[in-house]
Amino acid sequence: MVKNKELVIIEEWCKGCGICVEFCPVKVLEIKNDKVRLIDADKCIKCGICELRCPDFAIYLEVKE
Amino acid sequence: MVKNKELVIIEEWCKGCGICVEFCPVKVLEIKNDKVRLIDADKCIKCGICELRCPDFAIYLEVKE
Amino acid sequence: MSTVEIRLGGSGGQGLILAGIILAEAAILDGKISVQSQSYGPEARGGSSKAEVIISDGYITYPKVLRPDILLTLAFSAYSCYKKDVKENGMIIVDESIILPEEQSSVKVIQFPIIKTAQEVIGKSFVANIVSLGVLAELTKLVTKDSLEKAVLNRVPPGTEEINRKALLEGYNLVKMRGSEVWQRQMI
Amino acid sequence: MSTVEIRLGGSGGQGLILAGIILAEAAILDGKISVQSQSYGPEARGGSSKAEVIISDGYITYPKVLRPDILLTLAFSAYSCYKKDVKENGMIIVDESIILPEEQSSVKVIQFPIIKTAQEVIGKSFVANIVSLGVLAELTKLVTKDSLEKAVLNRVPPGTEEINRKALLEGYNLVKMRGSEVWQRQMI
Amino acid sequence: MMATRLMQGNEAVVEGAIAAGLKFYAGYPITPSTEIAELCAEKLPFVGGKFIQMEDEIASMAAVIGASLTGLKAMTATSGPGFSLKQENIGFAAIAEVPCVIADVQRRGPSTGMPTSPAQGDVMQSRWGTHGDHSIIVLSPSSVKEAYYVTIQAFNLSEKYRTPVIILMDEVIGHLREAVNLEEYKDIEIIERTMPQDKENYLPYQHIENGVAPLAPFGKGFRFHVTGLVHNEDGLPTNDPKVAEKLIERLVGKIENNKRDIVMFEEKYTEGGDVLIISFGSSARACEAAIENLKKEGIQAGLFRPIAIWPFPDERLKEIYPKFKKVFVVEMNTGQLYYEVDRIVKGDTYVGKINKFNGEFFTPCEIAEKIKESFKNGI
Amino acid sequence: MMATRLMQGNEAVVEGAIAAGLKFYAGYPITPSTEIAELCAEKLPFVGGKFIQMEDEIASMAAVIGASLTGLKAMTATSGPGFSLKQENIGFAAIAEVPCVIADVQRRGPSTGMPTSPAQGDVMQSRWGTHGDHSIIVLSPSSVKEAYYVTIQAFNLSEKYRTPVIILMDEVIGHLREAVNLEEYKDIEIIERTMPQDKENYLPYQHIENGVAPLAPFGKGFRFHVTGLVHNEDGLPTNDPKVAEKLIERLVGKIENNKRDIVMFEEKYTEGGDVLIISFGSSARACEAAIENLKKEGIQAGLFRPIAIWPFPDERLKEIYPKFKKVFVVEMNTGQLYYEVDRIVKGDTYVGKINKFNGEFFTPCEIAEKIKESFKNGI
Amino acid sequence: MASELVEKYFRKETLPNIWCPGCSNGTVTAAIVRAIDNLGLDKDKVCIVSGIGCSSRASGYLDFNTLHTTHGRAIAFATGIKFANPELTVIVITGDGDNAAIGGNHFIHACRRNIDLTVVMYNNHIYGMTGGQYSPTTPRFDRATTAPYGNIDRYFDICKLAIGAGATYVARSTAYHVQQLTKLIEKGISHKGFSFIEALSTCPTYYGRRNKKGSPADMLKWLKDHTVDIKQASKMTAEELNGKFIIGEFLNVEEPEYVEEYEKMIENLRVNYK
Amino acid sequence: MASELVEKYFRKETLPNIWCPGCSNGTVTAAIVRAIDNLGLDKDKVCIVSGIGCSSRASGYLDFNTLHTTHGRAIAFATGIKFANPELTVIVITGDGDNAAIGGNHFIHACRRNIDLTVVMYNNHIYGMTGGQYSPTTPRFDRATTAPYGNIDRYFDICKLAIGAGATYVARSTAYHVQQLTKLIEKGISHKGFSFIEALSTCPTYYGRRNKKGSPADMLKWLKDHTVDIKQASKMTAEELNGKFIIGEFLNVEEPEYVEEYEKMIENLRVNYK
Ligand SMILES: Cc1ncc(C[n+]2csc(CCOP(=O)(O)OP(=O)(O)O)c2C)c(N)n1
Ligand SMILES: Cc1ncc(C[n+]2csc(CCOP(=O)(O)OP(=O)(O)O)c2C)c(N)n1
Ligand code: SF4
Ligand code: SF4
Ligand code: SF4
Ligand code: SF4
Ligand code: SF4
Ligand code: SF4
Ligand SMILES: [Mg+2]
Ligand SMILES: [Mg+2]
Repeated sequence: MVKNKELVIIEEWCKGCGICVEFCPVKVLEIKNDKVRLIDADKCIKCGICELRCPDFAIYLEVKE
Repeated sequence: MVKNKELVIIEEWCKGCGICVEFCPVKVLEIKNDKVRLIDADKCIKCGICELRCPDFAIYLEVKE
Repeated sequence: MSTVEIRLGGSGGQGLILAGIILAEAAILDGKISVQSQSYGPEARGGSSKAEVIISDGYITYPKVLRPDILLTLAFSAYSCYKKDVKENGMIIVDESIILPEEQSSVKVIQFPIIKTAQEVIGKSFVANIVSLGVLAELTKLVTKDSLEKAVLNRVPPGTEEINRKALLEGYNLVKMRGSEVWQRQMI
Repeated sequence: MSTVEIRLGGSGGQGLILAGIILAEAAILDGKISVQSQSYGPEARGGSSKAEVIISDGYITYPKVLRPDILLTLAFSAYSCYKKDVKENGMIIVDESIILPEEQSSVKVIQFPIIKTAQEVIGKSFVANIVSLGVLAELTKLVTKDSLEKAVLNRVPPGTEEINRKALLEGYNLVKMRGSEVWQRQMI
Repeated sequence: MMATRLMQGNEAVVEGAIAAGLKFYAGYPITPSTEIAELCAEKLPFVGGKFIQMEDEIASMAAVIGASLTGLKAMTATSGPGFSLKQENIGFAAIAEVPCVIADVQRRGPSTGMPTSPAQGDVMQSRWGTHGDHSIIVLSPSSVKEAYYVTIQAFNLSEKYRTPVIILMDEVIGHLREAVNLEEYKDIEIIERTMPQDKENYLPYQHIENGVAPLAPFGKGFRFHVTGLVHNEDGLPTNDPKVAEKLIERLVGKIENNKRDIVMFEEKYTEGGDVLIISFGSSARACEAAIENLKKEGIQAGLFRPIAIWPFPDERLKEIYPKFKKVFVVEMNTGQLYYEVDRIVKGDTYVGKINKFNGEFFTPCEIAEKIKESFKNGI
Repeated sequence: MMATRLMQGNEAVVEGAIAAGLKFYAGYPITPSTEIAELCAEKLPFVGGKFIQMEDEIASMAAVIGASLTGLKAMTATSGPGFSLKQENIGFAAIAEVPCVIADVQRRGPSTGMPTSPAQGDVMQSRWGTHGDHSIIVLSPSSVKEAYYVTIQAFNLSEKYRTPVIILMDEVIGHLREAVNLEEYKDIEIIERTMPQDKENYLPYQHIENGVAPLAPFGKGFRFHVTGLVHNEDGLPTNDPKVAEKLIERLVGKIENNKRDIVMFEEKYTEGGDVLIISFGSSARACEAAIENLKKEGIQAGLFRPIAIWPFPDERLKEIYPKFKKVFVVEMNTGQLYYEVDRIVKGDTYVGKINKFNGEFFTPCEIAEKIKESFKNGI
Repeated sequence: MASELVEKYFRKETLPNIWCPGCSNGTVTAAIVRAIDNLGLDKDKVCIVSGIGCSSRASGYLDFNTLHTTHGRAIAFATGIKFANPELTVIVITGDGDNAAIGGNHFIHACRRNIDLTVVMYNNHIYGMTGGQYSPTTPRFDRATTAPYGNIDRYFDICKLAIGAGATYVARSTAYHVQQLTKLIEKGISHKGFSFIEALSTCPTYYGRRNKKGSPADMLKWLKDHTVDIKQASKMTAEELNGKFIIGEFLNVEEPEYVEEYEKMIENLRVNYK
Repeated sequence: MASELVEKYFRKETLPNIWCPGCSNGTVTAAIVRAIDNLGLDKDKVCIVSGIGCSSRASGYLDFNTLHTTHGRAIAFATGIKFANPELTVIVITGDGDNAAIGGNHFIHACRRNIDLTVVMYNNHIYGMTGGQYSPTTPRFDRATTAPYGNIDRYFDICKLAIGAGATYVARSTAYHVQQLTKLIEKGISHKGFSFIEALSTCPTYYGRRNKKGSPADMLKWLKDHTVDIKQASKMTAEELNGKFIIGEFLNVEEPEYVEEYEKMIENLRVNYK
């Protein structure tokens, strides 16, 4: 189930607050130019914490088609 | 001490509410023409309850000169 | 056009405001024009109170009573306060319990035992206002008895209809018993 | 009478409003007349912000900047938003980090590594605003260095005086290092 | 129930409101308006309506707006001190374009003043009491039956123009009892706000020149936003100056440009004469009596009585006043509507004022006297 | 500290207030007035003054009145929504004759409107916002230094006339920074309320024609009563119509009849010309620039700038306007002071209005253009 | 009330007052006066602030520095007075409508702020002044002119509210228990910080008449019969307490007082910033 | 937040919102949306009413019947809505300034009236919208623009106030404890009567910056470290609890609900008066 999910970032909505970066358990996120960026997609464990904590709905897991 | 006190009624201030009449332990007060009246000065035990209860400061005990 | 201005004055709680309303309503039932107003303010809290009624057969421009044709009072305070306003050749109806000072005046003063009638004949002092209306109606014919009765029954608390109807009749009677003194004013 | 209008544009938090205040205060210390204003509103919450200063040797009637002689911007958004307002033959000072689109214009555009200087030379990115003032002053001679330094020390938080003084000097240096390009405007 | 009923002015407001479809009343007691609340408490349950006494006047005004947004015709009533407190939310109703009716039964102010005494001191406040640019409709009845009629019209105008409407009464009319013949009004048109049709493309603040967009009630599938911020046609906030300009223009324009539909007035003897009296509310009745009085003395007086005092019927006044030698504004205040009349009357016509502000009602005599005096003094 | 300081308009209000003797500030934050509160919080402790943030604007106004009654010079500041809420207690201060100063830094309304955008939409509200008859002093500065000056005068007038005084600013001036030379004002007279002498026969509301009685502070042995009810000279409530009349007359008269002492205005080029521009606050500065602009086009324009907008300097305006072909009132609202000017200007002089109400500040150009246009259109 | 007290503390020219026959406003006002007298306060340093309502008219009758404000705002005015001149003893007289309806916000904030005011709320369970509308303390199902079919609002226990809002002195007594009431007001005035004393009172004219509560004396007796002292109450079951008002002192704790804290802050600044 | 939820419940054209980077207003708003979704409410029958403040801007972003009122008055507007149309689920979004400062009176009266509203108060301990002045919930000695030397006001515990005012459902959670917060809001909405949920939140821009609270993430962690669940709290000493916020459900009782009581009254009248 985790497998068929994909991390999506809506760059336009991201404000670069760094909350997801800080709370990501495997630290695969970073802020670059005031926006969040996924450093290493493979390491992401699709835990959904970033989605839960992002105040701006700018990052979430989506079921892959 | 009780002896040298006198019951005073300020007729102008009395509104005839009947509170003192009702609470007087010896029932020596009555309402006449919408004003309170002392029926029998001798029976008054100078307890001061009428003074305590009168909302209009219209009845009180005064030390006799 | 004929217009009569009436003021009812008493102390708060005597029900004269209700009497004023009933009188105005009776006039309206008679097809006349009528306005009613009353005093508000600290007066209404314990002190004296007044109700005013104007009855006319045409449109009433100015709605307040400045110089009443008729003053009816149940309390001395109201009598002494308002008597000076009464029009020349007007009339003052006063409860018998009030001791009137000796005065000269063009105004006719009539006394009736209104409060006593309420207390002793009807047995309820609170109907003195309705007795007053009976007196007023019989004396002045300003409103028809039919309409007055209707208006009374319209406005008194449910359950008190009978005793109020009786109060009205006693009011009429007080005047009838003194037939000679009837004051009339023709509505032209 | 000579009047110069300056707009400082950046994103919220870059301290350009403080820079505007300092610039205006320096002008006043020089005995000139100056007014300063800024944008309020949702812009100030995260988005772009602007500060405006007018420096004149006479009374300033209209207190807002409509067409700046000089625009200084540290953010692309501010650059693209405000550049069209700049007067013909005016000047735009832009941070080097901003990649400018190729455009034709009568307005002179100069870039300096302001943010980088703050970050790398001074070691504190928050002094970019003061570096900017150094650049502006050296380039335009609108205010004397004496007054500017005084104004800076007046307004920065206690404890940061030294590093701000240094930032100012680094600003001057950025211009001096490019002596040939100096733009001047005589105050008559 | 008989067709002709003796009613108090305040009662007529309640009866008129119910006839107009009142279904929600929120208020806070204050003399001399309290009977309006009391009668609503008594009567609304029987016509499927609701009454609530809130914790203060601010809350009352808020609850009225909330209820109106769910689709109910809603009103509140108050007097000076409460009217001052309601102002902020009246402004909200104005910009958010929420129909509602506010009765202000005036008493002598400022502040607590003389709580049971008549006055007409809130004339300017009713127009300008809330902050910021707006326009408003204010109706002021002179009799109990007019209070009934005007209340119905207040609801009608409020629904039609999606705007707060104020019934500006005074203590004299509020407490006066007169006959109202309900038969007379039984065919009066009752206006309901227009309902939108299209849920998908609904624009609650659609820009309609001098007009208003339909207003959907909450809960019927339209899901729109209402705010006191400057907003777009969809109701969402914006800082766009163009939108702001259009919005404010529309708010003011929908009333000012529809004056002809809104104004109400009465005239008597306005063919011309010596003096034109302008008065409203209870004062106008003292003026009517004064006119009869003056006639006896050979002074020809006319009466112009705005019933809608805001927007003021300026066009009609401009037609009438040139036929008179002078103009007097008669009001129970220190001179308020006077300012508007003085503004409209141009040229050489003298505009005088006759005021009473001692907590008593005008007598016809004192009005007539002042006018006679002015002739004696050659003004 | 140097004599010439760069200050924000809001800051100048605080500095002026402290110079005038401010010792008590109670407020509730609201944009664009908040800096006034913030600076009072910062500075008052150092001048023996006190700052309190209350739970809302109603409480703030109340606390200010309470503090003033103990003898402290007191003020509050707010913007539209808060100004609406303060109205009831402003009326209390008016009838109870309690000196106090209220700054209203105007933003675009009505309601929440555009909280950070400039406007001048509270002109009429500042005069008529509270219920009942009253009069009031309203000062509107055009520059930061004038904000400083006007604030001192606000306190002076407030103490002198025992009345609330309103400083009607706008966002442009409130947030503008300009130099203020404190030296210039160091000799300005600071007025203190007069203290009564005789404790036994003190009449806090003694009837003084066009004047005011001395006001004793609470706690100094005078023990008098203060009420919002109509009251006697001793402060105790009464329903006596004669007393009421005298009281209201005095409240209104002490301001209206002392106009000459109160009015403040500035004029430029008022010897005569093509057009007289009447404007105030920040708008007047755009007008000044527009006048230079018009001069280039051969149009001679003058400026009449009331600084005290209420009471309006009507006498002076009456002297000036006949020297011009027409008059324009320029304001950031839909036309408010316009009504007063239109009333004062009689005869054939055309009174036009130029308004901006989109949340942006006037540009000199658009004012000049509208005036030029009017000449083209032959108005 | 003893004539010396009337002489000393009342503006005699204002008497008789406007209250109805048998209204207990006079009794509660007398309790305040006795408390002030017992404490021996300097009349010139006492300030009485009231709102609007029958009860609030009391300020006009009393010979102190007196301020009769706007409806519901007395506490806010009083806050200005106390903060501006801490040497004054500031007592607020208010009603159940004035304090618990329109004035609720100022009340809870004064509780929280713990500013040294003493608030005496005359709770007659009705809006007296405006002629008998229901108030937040009109008992459920009782009648009022705006509750012609019985009041459906829940009763507002203002002592509980005061405690919830952080008040530091809270007590209740009645117009029947005059001596206790006097004592509690005395303690409230002496308490450093915000004190709230609720005085259950009677409005024979509106509340009494409409709810058939009998004569003024009957209403006082009702108060006697429907109150339980807090000490006894602790020994009673909930059932026994049903329909009774508990009277006595509910809370009396020390917490930082606002004006003092402000003065401390200023002192601190003087030391640290000068 | 899952994109379907955003899609379904937000007005996407209004995003991104105006809130600062890292402000927890978005998180608390998401909790409300999740609660509504979990309850399966009909969007058309949900009404969101807010006051004025950063937090109160939430109403504009949400795709329900939404009303953005005046400062402090949301509950009073909401009362009108709920009373007028009881079939709507009415949720009030408010801030610590909006609800606890200027709006306090409407709040306590809604508690007492027990009208079926659900109030979610975003408590960021500051006035965010106006730039960082102290609010009734700014902790003592913390700094704000109007408390440059530290705030001397006592902290206002709004849950305690709600209980004192008679609310029937009272709970507290935080922007850190998103799942718990969601659950409590769900329960509040389901509760018949007035429900109050306090959501401790963060304002990195004003409160955080001035009080050196670190990054937005640091502030969330602070919430985690300074809260104790009510179940644990009962086992802890006062000392251990010092400086901690208790979270969880404080009160959940059944009492007569206002709108229902009114309807009962009408039903009664129908039977007895017709
Ligand atoms: C702003 C405002 N609203 C309403 C009123 C009218 N009003 C005067 S007193 C009062 C209620 C009084 O009730 P309470 O405080 O219980 O005092 P009581 O008369 O019962 O002693 C009201 C509603 C007012 N004066 N001002
Ligand atoms: C009557 C009124 N007073 C003041 C304001 C200014 N104002 C807007 S929001 C706000 C406080 C907001 O604080 P809070 O409710 O805590 O919301 P936050 O911004 O912190 O989310 C204030 C004082 C206003 N809009 N209206
Ligand atoms: S889903 Fe989990 S692991 Fe992946 S980026 Fe988000 S927080 Fe990190
Ligand atoms: S939490 Fe959201 S807004 Fe913040 S950095 Fe991550 S994606 Fe961007
Ligand atoms: S003093 Fe006592 S005994 Fe005498 S009249 Fe008064 S109550 Fe009765
Ligand atoms: S209690 Fe007082 S007012 Fe009442 S009857 Fe007795 S003396 Fe008169
Ligand atoms: S109305 Fe009630 S509270 Fe007011 S004075 Fe009369 S009895 Fe007392
Ligand atoms: S100011 Fe504070 S509360 Fe407002 S959006 Fe920014 S971080 Fe959030
Ligand atoms: Mg009461
Ligand atoms: Mg907040």
